[in-house]
Amino acid sequence: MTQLVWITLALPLIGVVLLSILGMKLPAKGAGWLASLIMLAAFLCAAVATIMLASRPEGDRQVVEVAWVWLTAGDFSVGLDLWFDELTAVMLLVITGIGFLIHVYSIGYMKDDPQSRRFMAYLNLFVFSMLVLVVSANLVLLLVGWGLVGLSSYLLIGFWHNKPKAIKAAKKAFIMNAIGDVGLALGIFLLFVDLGTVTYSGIFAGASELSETQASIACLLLLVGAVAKSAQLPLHTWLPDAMEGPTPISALIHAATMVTAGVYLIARMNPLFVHAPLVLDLIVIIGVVGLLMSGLIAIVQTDIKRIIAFSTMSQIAYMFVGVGLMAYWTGIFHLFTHAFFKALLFLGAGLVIHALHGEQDIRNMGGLRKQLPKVYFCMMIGALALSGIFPFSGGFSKDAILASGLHVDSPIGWIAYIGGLLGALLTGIYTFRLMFMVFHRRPSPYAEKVIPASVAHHGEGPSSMLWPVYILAVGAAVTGFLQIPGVTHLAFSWLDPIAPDGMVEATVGQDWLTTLFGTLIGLIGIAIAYHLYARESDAPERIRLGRGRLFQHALERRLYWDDLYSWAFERPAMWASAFLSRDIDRTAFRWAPLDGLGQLTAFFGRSFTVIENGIVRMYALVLALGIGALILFLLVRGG
Amino acid sequence: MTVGLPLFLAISAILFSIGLVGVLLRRSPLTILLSLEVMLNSVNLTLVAFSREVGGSDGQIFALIVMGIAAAEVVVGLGLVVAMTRREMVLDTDELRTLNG
Amino acid sequence: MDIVVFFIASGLAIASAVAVVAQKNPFVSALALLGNLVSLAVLLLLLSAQFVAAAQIIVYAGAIMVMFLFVIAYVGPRSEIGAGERKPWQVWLAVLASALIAIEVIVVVFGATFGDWADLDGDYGTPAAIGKALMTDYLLAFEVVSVILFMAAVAGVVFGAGGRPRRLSDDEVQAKEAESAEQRRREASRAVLDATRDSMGEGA
Amino acid sequence: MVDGVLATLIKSFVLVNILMVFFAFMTWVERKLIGRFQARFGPNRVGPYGLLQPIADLGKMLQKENMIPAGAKPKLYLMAPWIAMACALGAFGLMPFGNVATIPGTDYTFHLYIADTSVSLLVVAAIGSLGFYGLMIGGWASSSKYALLGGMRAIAQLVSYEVAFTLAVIGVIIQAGSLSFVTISNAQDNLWYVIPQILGFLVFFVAAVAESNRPPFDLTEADGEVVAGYHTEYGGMRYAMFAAAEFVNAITLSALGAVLFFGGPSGPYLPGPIWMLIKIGGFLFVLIWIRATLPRVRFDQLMKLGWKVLLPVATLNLLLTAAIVVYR
Repeated sequence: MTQLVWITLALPLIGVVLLSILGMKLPAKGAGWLASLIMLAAFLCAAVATIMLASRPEGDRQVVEVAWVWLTAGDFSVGLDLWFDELTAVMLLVITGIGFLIHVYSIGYMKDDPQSRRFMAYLNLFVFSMLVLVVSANLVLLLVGWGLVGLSSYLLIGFWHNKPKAIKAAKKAFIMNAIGDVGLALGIFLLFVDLGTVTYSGIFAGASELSETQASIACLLLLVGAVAKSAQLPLHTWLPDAMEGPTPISALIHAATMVTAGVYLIARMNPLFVHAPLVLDLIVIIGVVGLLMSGLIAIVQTDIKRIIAFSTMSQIAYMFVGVGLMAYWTGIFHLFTHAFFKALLFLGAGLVIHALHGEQDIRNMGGLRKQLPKVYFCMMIGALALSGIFPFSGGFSKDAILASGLHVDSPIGWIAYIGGLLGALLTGIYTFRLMFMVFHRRPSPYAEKVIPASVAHHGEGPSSMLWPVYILAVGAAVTGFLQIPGVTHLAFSWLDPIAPDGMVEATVGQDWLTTLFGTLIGLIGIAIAYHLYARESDAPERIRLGRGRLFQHALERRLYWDDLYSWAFERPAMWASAFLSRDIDRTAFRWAPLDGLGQLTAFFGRSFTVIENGIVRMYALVLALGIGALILFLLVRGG
Repeated sequence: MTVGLPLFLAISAILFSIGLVGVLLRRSPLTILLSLEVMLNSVNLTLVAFSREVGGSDGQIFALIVMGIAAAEVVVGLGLVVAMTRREMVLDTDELRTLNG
Repeated sequence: MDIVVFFIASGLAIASAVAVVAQKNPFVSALALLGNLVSLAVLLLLLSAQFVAAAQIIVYAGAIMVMFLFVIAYVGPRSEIGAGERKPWQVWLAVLASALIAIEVIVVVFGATFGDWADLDGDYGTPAAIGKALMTDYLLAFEVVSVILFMAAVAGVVFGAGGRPRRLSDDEVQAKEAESAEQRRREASRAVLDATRDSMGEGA
Repeated sequence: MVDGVLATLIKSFVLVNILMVFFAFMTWVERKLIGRFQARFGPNRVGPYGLLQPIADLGKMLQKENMIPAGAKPKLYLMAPWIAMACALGAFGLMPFGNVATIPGTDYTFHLYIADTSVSLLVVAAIGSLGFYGLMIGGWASSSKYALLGGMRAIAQLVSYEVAFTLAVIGVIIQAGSLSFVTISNAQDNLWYVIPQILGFLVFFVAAVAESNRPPFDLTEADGEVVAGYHTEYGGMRYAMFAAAEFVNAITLSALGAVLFFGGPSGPYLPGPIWMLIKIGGFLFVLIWIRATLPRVRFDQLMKLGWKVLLPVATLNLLLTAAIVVYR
């Protein structure tokens, strides 16, 4: 079983090496298929490993294996350790499964890009990094994976490196992630100082000995890492900009896998977080604020991918709420379903963009329902799942989170519940604003001009792009059935063992009640969106220019977060460097005595050229004379 | 065996010095390389002589390794000479005194 | 017997070494070095190092010197540069340094006391003994030498290949041929034109 | 020095004379055979079946004027044929023709080889590689373009094929576990090495043809390109010495092939030397046959064959042999 996990881990790495070595020797399509097949093999390995894990008796599903110890210093030792349990299995399946579909999609998407081989190699590298992150059994190896996904994310956002905006976005993502990495690293240091170990098993065993303060600080630091990687408040600003990268990347990294690493981290470290209740409450609050804020911002965005990006933020905020309420399974469950429907939406958006020759502004779309019926159908499933409409998958997982809030029955629980329901309203509005503006409405002049020719040319898209979308649509529709309250119980019972201290699970009644509310509110949101955006209404424009002007402006500026960071960090740094270069460098170091230093150096340089004249024979002569003199000296002295 | 170790060492030293003179005085890279070979060979003789005195094969191994390295050195040196010829440069080490890189 | 062989061989070795250094023509220098190598091989045989002696001949004479001669023949008369034109103080210093080293070493070796020649095993100096040592105790050195040789070979190829005129691609060859064909055609037509003009001129 | 100085001297003298007669006779055989291959008669005027042709040739060679071309380096020019000749003869001295023989009528026994050292094969390789200096020096000292080109070709060819040649032979050494010819040939009493070492033998044979500058690898003296190669400027007996050296080299390589791959002097019924001669003769016949059959290769083809075919095959053979010997 563990062999299979090792193989799963190794396959993408082999892919990276192969693609890098073979490079241009491979045909572009061949490279794509090679990478995809590797991913398929990895997925199969992961699936078989999961089945084998499932066939073990419950309670014996946690496998730790040390391949070798690669770093030892005193009593600190880090090994290439593997941790395979129910949570890892879920992550492996999501990463390799969704990863495989997106690899296939990329073959079609990157068909015309001369550098598609490099893209495929990066994709494989990303998958490898993510796998390292989830299979590691100690925090250091996790940090390795953590950093590697940051790197591959950087490479992939900046894949079109002749686009200045993409480069900027890549740098932004990298810096934000680096802040998180620092937090995570500090947390690891602190845990090592407190507990003397970095392995999960050691930390879990020692967690109960920590004082609440110690645990809280450690968890807070880990939370910094999680927040940065998962694009939560206040380190969220990189995610919308990351949409400058190719769309498959948005789907794989910035929706399905990497950004959920924070949720994974918290769920994984739950035996530690249990001892820091304040941090857990903080997580819930971050989640609630984040989901409302990003939901609001999403309503005013006009770039199709950015809308989905803000929606991703808000959905991950839901997951944070779930894990913050100690209902870890709901967070992971939502992670699982979200991977399907969000990847679906992104890939669908990619198809739309593809059909419109790169146009991403939804105001330039409209009426695509008739020309792209398959894409419309699939995206509609995704949108319904995202809005949490029963019986699509998102409904079950999101309502499970909210029901947990109801079940906890504390102020925090109520905040989560009410905030989550409000978020559902926003979700319905922004999701269907997108759907209506893209697919319903009267077509914009641009769409009218471009679409017919485009559809006539290659239909709705190449089959390598369509099939992943179909499969994801099926997944988005049915994965919720894993946990139908009172009927099936798979998500909870599978994930229950990962939390030794127990998890929150709502009762069946609470669940159904929440589902009823959630669906109703989602439908209300859809109705509002229909009223405002499906018909040719001037209501949005009135709001934009009328009473909501200031609020609208604030939302369009994304609540001024970017401006805040610019004022707080960027401007002072620019000012300081300008001061240093203009006032210090140019004046202070140009003073005469300092210039004399340069002259002095030049003088010494010139005077040594007499000996260092480049004639090798002279060097050899001096060498020989030196040897002769040395031996003579030894002879005379030693006798 | 009536010839003593010192004789071998003395011959080796003389050969070494002759080679050294060649390296120091000649300007053609080819002749310098040839003189270097003389020096290397004299060292080989020393190594083998000491090996004989001790009765182990270590010195002979060293000599063999020196030969291998000498072959490598000659390959690079001759490659340089060929490259210089191709670029119509003068085959004179005294002219090769400016770095350009 | 041994002492006679020793003095003949060492005398030849020194004479040929002097020839290596003093000969103006590198080809002759190389041949002198060959003589030097063979004399040294004899000395090595005197030291019962059969394998090293054989390797000396095969490696040096069979490969290295052959390369030397090849390159010297390739370079041609240009290789004879650099025999004269040196300042006297350089000569004096060089000879002084070399003589100093030689005399010092001789003084040392004759002043020192060495043990007698060791009693030899039956397989001293045979390929078997050398091979065993090379493959056990000195395996790393052996591998390192092979890697260095490989790198040197690559370096030799890189150096040797530099400066060669670029080989034309097929397209360029075709273009060139087409161009010259065009030129020929033009010249031919001009010649015809000239001829006609001349004949017309004559006619007029 | 197996049998004492005197016996060695006598044996050397006999061997050299046999070789030279063999050479003279073989020129006749070669011309005759080539003639037959080409549907001609070959030499048939001097003596019965033209048998005395070599002697007539010798007389002609002796009468030629010995001259040194203008611009040549006289000492080296004169030295070159001797180097070639001496090395060719020297290499042959280590070939075994059998183990021990008794002079009929007496009980004086002697070995049927001049010397047997533990590194015979290395010595042959060493002397063989020295032989090429004769060619190179001859080519260079003549001060003639064609001679120089021939000499340089000889060197390039030598360097290319020496590697494959040595690697091919190492297979045999590994299997026999010795570098001594006597040991090697005795080790083949049951099975000739040509069967287990078939790859090695093929490489050896091709490389040997190339090393002896025989057609189709006689680029050093390809008359269409470099007139007569390194001996363009030689005439008379000096030319004859070059020719003899070349032929003796071919004989030496044949003998080497016979010893390494065909059991050397061993064989049923007949005495060792006869078997050895038969095997050498067989090799020489194949060489002549090849000369009559195959066209000369181009120089780049020669290099390609040496480096890209023979060397990998020889290495493969070496690895296989080593693996089998170790794991058997």
